[in-house]
Amino acid sequence: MEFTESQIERYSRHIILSEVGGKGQKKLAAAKVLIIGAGGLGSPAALYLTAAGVGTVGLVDGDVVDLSNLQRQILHTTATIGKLKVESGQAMLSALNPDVSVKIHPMNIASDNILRLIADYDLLLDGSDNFATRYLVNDACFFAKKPLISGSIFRFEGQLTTLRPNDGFPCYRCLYAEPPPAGLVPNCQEAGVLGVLAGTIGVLQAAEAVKEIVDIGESLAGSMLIYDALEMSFRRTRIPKDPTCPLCGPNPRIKDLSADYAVSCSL
Amino acid sequence: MIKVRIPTPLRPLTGGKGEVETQASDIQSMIESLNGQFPGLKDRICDGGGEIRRFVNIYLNEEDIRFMNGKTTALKDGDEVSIVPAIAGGSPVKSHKASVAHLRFHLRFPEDKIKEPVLCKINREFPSVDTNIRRADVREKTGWMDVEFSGDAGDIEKAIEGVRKRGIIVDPIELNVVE
Amino acid sequence: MRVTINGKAEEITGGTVLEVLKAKDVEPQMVAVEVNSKMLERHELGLTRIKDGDSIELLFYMGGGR
Amino acid sequence: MPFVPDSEEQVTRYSRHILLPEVGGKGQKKIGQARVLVIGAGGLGSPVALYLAAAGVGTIGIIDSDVVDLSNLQRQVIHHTDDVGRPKVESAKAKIQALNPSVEVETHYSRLTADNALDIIGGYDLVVDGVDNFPAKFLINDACFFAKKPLVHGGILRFDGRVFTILPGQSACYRCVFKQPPPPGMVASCQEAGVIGALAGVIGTIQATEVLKLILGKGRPLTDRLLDYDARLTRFREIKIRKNPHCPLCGAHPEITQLIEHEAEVCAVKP
Repeated sequence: MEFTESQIERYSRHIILSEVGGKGQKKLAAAKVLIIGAGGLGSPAALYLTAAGVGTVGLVDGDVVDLSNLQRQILHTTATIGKLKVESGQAMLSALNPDVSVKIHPMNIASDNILRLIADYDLLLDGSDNFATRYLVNDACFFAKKPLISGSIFRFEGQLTTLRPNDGFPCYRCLYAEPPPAGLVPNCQEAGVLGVLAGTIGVLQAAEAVKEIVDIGESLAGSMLIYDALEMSFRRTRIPKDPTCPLCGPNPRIKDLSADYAVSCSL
Repeated sequence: MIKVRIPTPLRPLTGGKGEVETQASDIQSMIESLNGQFPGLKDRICDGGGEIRRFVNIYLNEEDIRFMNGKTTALKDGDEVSIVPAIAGGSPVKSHKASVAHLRFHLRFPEDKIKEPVLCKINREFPSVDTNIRRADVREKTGWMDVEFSGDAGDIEKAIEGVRKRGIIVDPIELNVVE
Repeated sequence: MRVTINGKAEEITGGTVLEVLKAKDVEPQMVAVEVNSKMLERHELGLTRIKDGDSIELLFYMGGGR
Repeated sequence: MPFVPDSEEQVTRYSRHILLPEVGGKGQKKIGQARVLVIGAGGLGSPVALYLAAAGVGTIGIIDSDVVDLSNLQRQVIHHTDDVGRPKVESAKAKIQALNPSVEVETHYSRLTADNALDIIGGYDLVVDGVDNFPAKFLINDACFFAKKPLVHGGILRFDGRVFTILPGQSACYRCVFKQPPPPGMVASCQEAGVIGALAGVIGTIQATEVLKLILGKGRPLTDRLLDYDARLTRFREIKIRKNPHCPLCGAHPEITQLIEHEAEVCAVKP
């Protein structure tokens, strides 16, 4: 594939970076990224990956745009309230960069559809809002051997990590072996969130995705970034691969997606 | 002194403080001493058997104590400890009607109350309070429900009193009082 | 001697800040220098000697925004 | 229109903020009454303007003298392909209003100069630096000092970004760290050097966070410390800085007593 003159112009600020160059930009153009949740985290991630010229951006979300989303979900506008989020997002992304093929999946993820869904993509971004989906996505990515960039937010705090269990790095279950029981850790719509916090974590997910695709610098795999917006501090912790991990350890208990994922927030 | 980073979900217990200091020789004694300063903290970090909950990680400096010596991991002056629970927030939310209070409670039904239509009676007694069962598991001998009560905060309090009077064990889940 | 430069431990031969900058091929005009959290004036660069264990921050101009 | 706490539409729109004890109805009202000036509607200005608009900042001023160029779209997510050739302030205004029609947008389709800086900045409560050249960064720093307006500074280059907040007279200013701009031509400005698009988003959203914290009076602002982000390593580092007694602007014996314009840089590549 060769770039047209206007594409070279569009991506010039990437191409002149020696770490990206024409070669890296081509890797971006060939990449297929699926974003789970076209909401607070998915909005900025999708915008920046589309701007960067990622070839295929997939959006999966079964919800419609609600007025209360617009405090942070910048992929949508007041005029798209009531429309499917994936359709609202697709319109905005195509206006931003018509080079990008935006694929939409207006559905809720479940254990019987996720493997089929992710098969067409090289990399996943998790911006979902509940543990059931987080564990399901983690397990599916492990079985399908797809890298996953996981971001989550709560009030003023965010967590970010890259999960590549098939390359010797930990998975989400190495980090947190089990989801918390319902009600013990805030979940779903329990609490408020600083809108722009979603922006920072979502854009960081996009930045990590670009790094994984182009192979720049150090992967975040094996580490977690913890952000406190009130303190304006970022901390890093190391995440070792857990030898007792029920999914990616040497003696796995989880061998398929038949487990009950709907433990929480199945509303 | 040990510096301990308190995550957002636990800050209501520390008076909003994100970082606290304590004196301790290992993680276990740190948890005890924190619990002395901030009662209730231990219950959030540890389960009934005193083990650290599976969805809470504790890091000494940058390392996960699970891969060191767990609860007996030694601490020394100047160490920094972070308590990091799993958080799930991200995308979609349904619209909140924010002019009323939404309070969530975990209701546990003793065996003899399982068959009683408690919520139905509460609804009749306190018509200004809406109840919404968010999660539930009711079996032959045990039963629990996570219920969201919406309405005026004072009315909710009365309704909860009514539930308790009927022999149901009630624990608040997350307090979200909305202006 | 062992010092910390921009958060990373490094082994350097020592000397003045100016000499350290030269050894690292950093143009002194292009950087603000902090030693142990104290910002140095430009004329102090050649007068300040680095000691073992010092923490040095080299702050480069960062102009972009567009 | 500022935030009306009893409007059901507004309460719903900002419910996720109002639910936060640190914000609440009171804080949301403060956000609705705030006037923020975003200087530069580019890589940093895009996320700043979008997130401040989403948060319901009452009035957003945008100053930029450029039109949208195709090469901007790799990172300036407030502009779309159809906007190429359109003044950036116009394009930005349209997106802000589509996202949140209750935000008042004031556009200044001009360059910030020593002549107009105090006038323009004087009309706002807070200023965000999203410009891409050193003379302008120094001008903004000085003007905010004279006008006593809090300033959230941001800078990006290749894979690195930096943010810090200045409370004029109280905390270290840009000149406490860098006394004057680098000699023209010596530093690759963003235009020549390239930049990872998402880096601009990370720094811009952090700037917007600082703005909201200042408006709310909550949390610890990035004063007297620089936050440095290295995207290659995903490392954030905090560098402590102090008010410099020898600062030519805010030090004990200031040399700069009025606004000056430094010589513009020579750029090798077109904007």
